[in-house]
Amino acid sequence: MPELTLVEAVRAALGRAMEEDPSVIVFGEDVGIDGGVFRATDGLVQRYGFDRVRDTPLSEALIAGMAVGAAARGLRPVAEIQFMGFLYPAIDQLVNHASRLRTRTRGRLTCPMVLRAPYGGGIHAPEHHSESTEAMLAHIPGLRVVVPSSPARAYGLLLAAIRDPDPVVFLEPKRIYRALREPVADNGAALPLDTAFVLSEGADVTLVTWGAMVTEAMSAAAGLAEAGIGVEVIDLATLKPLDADTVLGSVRKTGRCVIVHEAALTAGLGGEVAALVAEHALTSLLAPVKRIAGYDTVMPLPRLEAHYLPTEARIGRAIEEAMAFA
Amino acid sequence: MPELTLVEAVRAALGRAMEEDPSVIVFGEDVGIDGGVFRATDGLVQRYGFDRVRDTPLSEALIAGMAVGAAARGLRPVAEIQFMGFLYPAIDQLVNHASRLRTRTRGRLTCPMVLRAPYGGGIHAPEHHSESTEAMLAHIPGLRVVVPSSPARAYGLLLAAIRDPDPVVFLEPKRIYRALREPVADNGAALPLDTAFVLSEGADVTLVTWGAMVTEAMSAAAGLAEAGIGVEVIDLATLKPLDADTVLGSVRKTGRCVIVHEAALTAGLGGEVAALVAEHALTSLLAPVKRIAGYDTVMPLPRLEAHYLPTEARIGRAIEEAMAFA
Amino acid sequence: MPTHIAHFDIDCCACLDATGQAIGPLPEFARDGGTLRALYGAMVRARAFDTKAIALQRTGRLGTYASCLGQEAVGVGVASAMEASDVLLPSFREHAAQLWRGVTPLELLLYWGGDERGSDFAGPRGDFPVCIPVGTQFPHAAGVALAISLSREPAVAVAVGGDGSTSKGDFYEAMNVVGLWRLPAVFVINNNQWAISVRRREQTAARTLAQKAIAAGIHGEQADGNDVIAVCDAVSRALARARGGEGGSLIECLSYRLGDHTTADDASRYREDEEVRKHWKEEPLTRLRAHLVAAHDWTKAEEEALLRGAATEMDGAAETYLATDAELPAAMFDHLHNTLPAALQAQRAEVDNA
Amino acid sequence: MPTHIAHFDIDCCACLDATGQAIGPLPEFARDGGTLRALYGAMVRARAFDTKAIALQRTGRLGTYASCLGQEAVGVGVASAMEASDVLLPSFREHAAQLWRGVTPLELLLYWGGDERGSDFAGPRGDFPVCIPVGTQFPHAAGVALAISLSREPAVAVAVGGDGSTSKGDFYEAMNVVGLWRLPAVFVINNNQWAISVRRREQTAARTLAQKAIAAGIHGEQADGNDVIAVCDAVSRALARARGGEGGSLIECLSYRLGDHTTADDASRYREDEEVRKHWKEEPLTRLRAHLVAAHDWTKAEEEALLRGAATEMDGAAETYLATDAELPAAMFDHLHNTLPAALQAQRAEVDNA
Ligand SMILES: Cc1ncc(C[n+]2csc(CCOP(=O)(O)OP(=O)(O)O)c2C)c(N)n1
Ligand SMILES: Cc1ncc(C[n+]2csc(CCOP(=O)(O)OP(=O)(O)O)c2C)c(N)n1
Ligand SMILES: [Mg+2]
Ligand SMILES: [Mg+2]
Repeated sequence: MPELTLVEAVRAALGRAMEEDPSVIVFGEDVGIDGGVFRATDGLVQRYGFDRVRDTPLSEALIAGMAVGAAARGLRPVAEIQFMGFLYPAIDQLVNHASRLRTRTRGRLTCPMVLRAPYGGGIHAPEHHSESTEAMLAHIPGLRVVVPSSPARAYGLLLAAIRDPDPVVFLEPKRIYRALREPVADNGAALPLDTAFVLSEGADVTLVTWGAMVTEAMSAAAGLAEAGIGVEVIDLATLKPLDADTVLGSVRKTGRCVIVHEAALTAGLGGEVAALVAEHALTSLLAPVKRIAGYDTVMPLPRLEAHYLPTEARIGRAIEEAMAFA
Repeated sequence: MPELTLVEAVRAALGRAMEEDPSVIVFGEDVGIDGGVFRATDGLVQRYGFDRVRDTPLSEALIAGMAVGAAARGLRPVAEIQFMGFLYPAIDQLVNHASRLRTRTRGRLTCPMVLRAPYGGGIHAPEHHSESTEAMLAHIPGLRVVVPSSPARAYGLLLAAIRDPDPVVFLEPKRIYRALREPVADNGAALPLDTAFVLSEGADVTLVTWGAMVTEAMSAAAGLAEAGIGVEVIDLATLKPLDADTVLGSVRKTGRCVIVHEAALTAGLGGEVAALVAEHALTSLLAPVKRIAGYDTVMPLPRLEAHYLPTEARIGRAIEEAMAFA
Repeated sequence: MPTHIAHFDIDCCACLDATGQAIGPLPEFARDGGTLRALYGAMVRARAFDTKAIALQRTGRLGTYASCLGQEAVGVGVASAMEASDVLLPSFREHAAQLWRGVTPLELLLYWGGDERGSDFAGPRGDFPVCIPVGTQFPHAAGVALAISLSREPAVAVAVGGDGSTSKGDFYEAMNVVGLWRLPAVFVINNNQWAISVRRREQTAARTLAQKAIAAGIHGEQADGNDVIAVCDAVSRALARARGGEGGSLIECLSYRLGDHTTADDASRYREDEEVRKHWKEEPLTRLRAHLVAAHDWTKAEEEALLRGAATEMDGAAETYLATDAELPAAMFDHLHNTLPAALQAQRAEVDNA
Repeated sequence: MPTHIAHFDIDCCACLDATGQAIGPLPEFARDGGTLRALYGAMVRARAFDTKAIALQRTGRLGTYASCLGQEAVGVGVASAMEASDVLLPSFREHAAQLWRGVTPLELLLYWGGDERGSDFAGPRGDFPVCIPVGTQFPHAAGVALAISLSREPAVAVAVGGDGSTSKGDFYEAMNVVGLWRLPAVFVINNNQWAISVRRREQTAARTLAQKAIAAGIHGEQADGNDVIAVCDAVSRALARARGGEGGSLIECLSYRLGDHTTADDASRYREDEEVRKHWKEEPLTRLRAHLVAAHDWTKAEEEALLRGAATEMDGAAETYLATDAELPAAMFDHLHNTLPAALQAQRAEVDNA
């Protein structure tokens, strides 16, 4: 089985989807000959041609709106927004059209599209290139928001997103695009959407996170294991609709919940997770819920970036606090 | 003291601001001769002329971006988006520019702009005219999000927003634009931003809400008072930055917290409030936190609208549940 | 020093003058009395629908409604030029086009009455529903045209917007890709001179809206929007070019909004009745009727039968509409996704049991 | 039948050919050797900055950087046509313009090195910082121009974008309002033929980018972007029109991106070296130097002194940049609002104490 990086797994899933379904097309800025600025679409235009793999003009609102139109007409567009920081002009089409075309026509027209975008910080990128605003998208009814955190999950979840009959925003944590390799069988097997993944079992604390923060969370958990603290790490993976049962089941077991995301704290998706716990698992709590997140300020340029993003150390401290609470 | 409706109070505040500060200008679609589709700007162009009160072309991204440029150059633009459902093309300018111009230039350029928009459902409006996505905006660092819930607060908060040296999104609950009148002194007195308002004191339950839902909340509270249940109704008013101290202080007193908003539940701002309680007032809780919100589906067209929005009955039931919990 | 490198022209298509006189030789299709009777009938039918819808709204039995009064020639001209297999992406004012395409008066009333089922057209299954966010239908049309071109079908995507929609970035971005990829799409602008209270001349300094096509390198042309023959002719030629692989077009139809913007609007706040009266002299029905009478012996009897038939149809549609119960509340969940995610089943149940 | 109703022309401004020969009579300002020496010196200085920045990035001491190699004539031509009181709203590639305007090499290095203080220009306090989200600077320019026009100042807002930025809705929406309100704004397009890997001809079917001005009813003109005299001339005339109340303009400068898109890009993936070699023959510095030598006896000594001076300046700037400590982490909160809201003080303290 080949060992792939996350971005290679994305590329493999795109190739597989285009291979098995001629209605799958890919478009976006620089996705053709250049293969995407992160090479996620590398080689696709050579294999599937300029009809199915298209460089678009520099127009994000168009990219999203054109995907809606193409999807309604029977294609399965997988459109790319080059960086999440440039996704905002596409939000209008996501809220007002992609997410409601099926509802407003009572099923007559549907929107099986995927909008992919690299997101998140930590790679010393230029201004506006470290965005992490998944919570804005997770608020939109009718939209699925999926975030992989490993090569295998990237492969399986992207295939599931492309095959899903409804619109999905697929956010790729670019910080770990090449950080790790793992065996990924390019066998067309999808992973379930709407399902969180329990990455490590533990009896003491439930640690809920997603995307690049999964890496920090796992190392924090490993560190604490030595100290005898059992951390159950949950990768939400599908942020919307959110798999509350898995989270609540774990918290009912551990009695402690720490949530980690790199997006700004206020109105981030961590609030939703904490709210679900406060509504449905309150009586199991042995300690206050704790969110470790980016601060409520503008993501700094590279020189201060490291001071903004949650670290293994911050996560560890939060867990120790939760353990110490009495 | 004149008795004003909420929309009349908005108009009065706009007039006062233009009167006292020549750098205040108003622009948007139909804000001139027509006075705005809800008449919020009625009479301004006659008083202050076409230079300071401008009908723009039908371009929301431009309206927001032009406000950024004008504000950076020393004006205090108060721009109108005709309905929140058409605000999405403006989000790019809010996230990438308005909210960070001061930070990215380390204070050299600033952005004292206000973006006004009527929002919310309940008036049997056409499709896309009942939006309530304030949580998306409240997630943006550097942006203030303010929602008035009465004529007097609309007057005082809008004046404060216009005088604030930083960008503010001011969302007006159109459902109560004309629902109630109250005495409003047009004396130029602003109300504090970043401060929640305790509208009724109560010892048993803290009811946190904002906008049009304040009306439902107050009647629910009144109803329960007869049953001997003391409900403390808090109008958040400024959604970002959020006045956690007032909310937490109340919950520590009452031990119960119900949150009400008409926006969809998931990733709505109610999650943030619940999270703050779960993080900082957990040990005071006598019952699980409860959110009453719009459902996680597309806001229906008028025929089913009433079944989507939170009602006094739903709020009342939630409070009774909280009281019954043991 | 500047030297001249490029030059562009804009034409305007007109066939009948305001009195119904042919300005020059009419296009082939417009010499056939039967065809013209069908076009006239469709405009009368659209106006009858409009009258009924406004009456229902005034009596509190319909939601806010956008009248197409005076713009029937745009809708009918566009739709009559299209094939059934083409795709219409209308704004919120093209009832005339939707009716010609086979959307029923009942479906339109349900939609404007606040019932989503009104957009589940039994007829033109591929047509888009009404588009409320101005200009957002143009990128959809580009996407539909892209799908069409990949499938090598002979169809064309036809999007209709207003003069105001030409100020939206979506309009330009979509027109640009239509030109770039030579997509089979036609963008029609119903320039009714107003965007709520904003006049056409307060929308852009461009002398014509048709010239905006030059920015995308596609064909731009104006047509007299009060002349259904001119609209049908200009759009037919645009469709033929698109089908022939010659790429897209922008057709600006000069019309006039004789009514308020919507039933929620009061145009007397911002425009003179005098201006409206003037434009009543140019409205499309009178003009084509005069031509039919003069050139195709249209009779009083035919006219009366037509009016009566249209009125009867609309009365019937209104009755059925008023007799149609709302969906069950839980229906708000039933088409959110292909299958309702587990996470939402509790919410659906709550609504169901309320 | 269609009748002709409007027609539009586009001109292109060129003064020197690739060998430095005057194509025709030069504009007044370009006959003065001192002026031309200043323009040449500014282009050399910009290239020296570019060379230094790339060297720093290659050795891991600067962040991702967008080179302006080969496009110095656009930046210098635009900036030299402007008054100090005008406002520049640059994209991320107009270092040459920023340097002429008084932004220091140190400030530019700090910005591209990931330090916000680099955008707190000591010099042109009213100029906008680099704009990364493509095209979003055009609405800002409209807003600045609106403020200028209300204050009756003689200033003009000058926004610069790339060929790719002409596909963004923002560009059209802003250009439209500039035309509509006759705002004192000039939009300059540095058409360097590439948007990362996307060729100019894959961006739009419009024959020229200048013709997009027709959509907004403003003046559109092309200029040879490898000819600093032509750029300065075209922009000067545009600025004069804007100051004279004649409204805005769109100036398309035909240049070529001789380098990679940024230091993170590898252009060899998508373009032939042969194409680049061809364009080296047209680059702006050689051309103006040849003209200076032929027409204004530019000497070898002058050339060497100029190069030495520029290199020394950039070495000094780099040293100071490398010696500049990062801000304290808590600085990330200090300019979020005029005064930090109470709700954020705990977060600031946490960062401060970390
Ligand atoms: C993006 C957007 N902004 C604002 C509105 C509110 N609105 C509805 S119709 C309209 C005017 C549209 O004018 P035009 O495009 O000329 O179409 P017409 O109404 O004249 O048919 C406006 C501003 C909207 N529906 N969509
Ligand atoms: C809105 C937006 N989309 C995508 C990007 C990523 N990106 C950065 S530069 C660039 C190409 C810009 O091309 P052009 O406008 O010609 O400017 P140039 O880089 O050639 O100077 C792209 C796609 C961006 N910065 N902003
Ligand atoms: Mg109109
Ligand atoms: Mg370029």
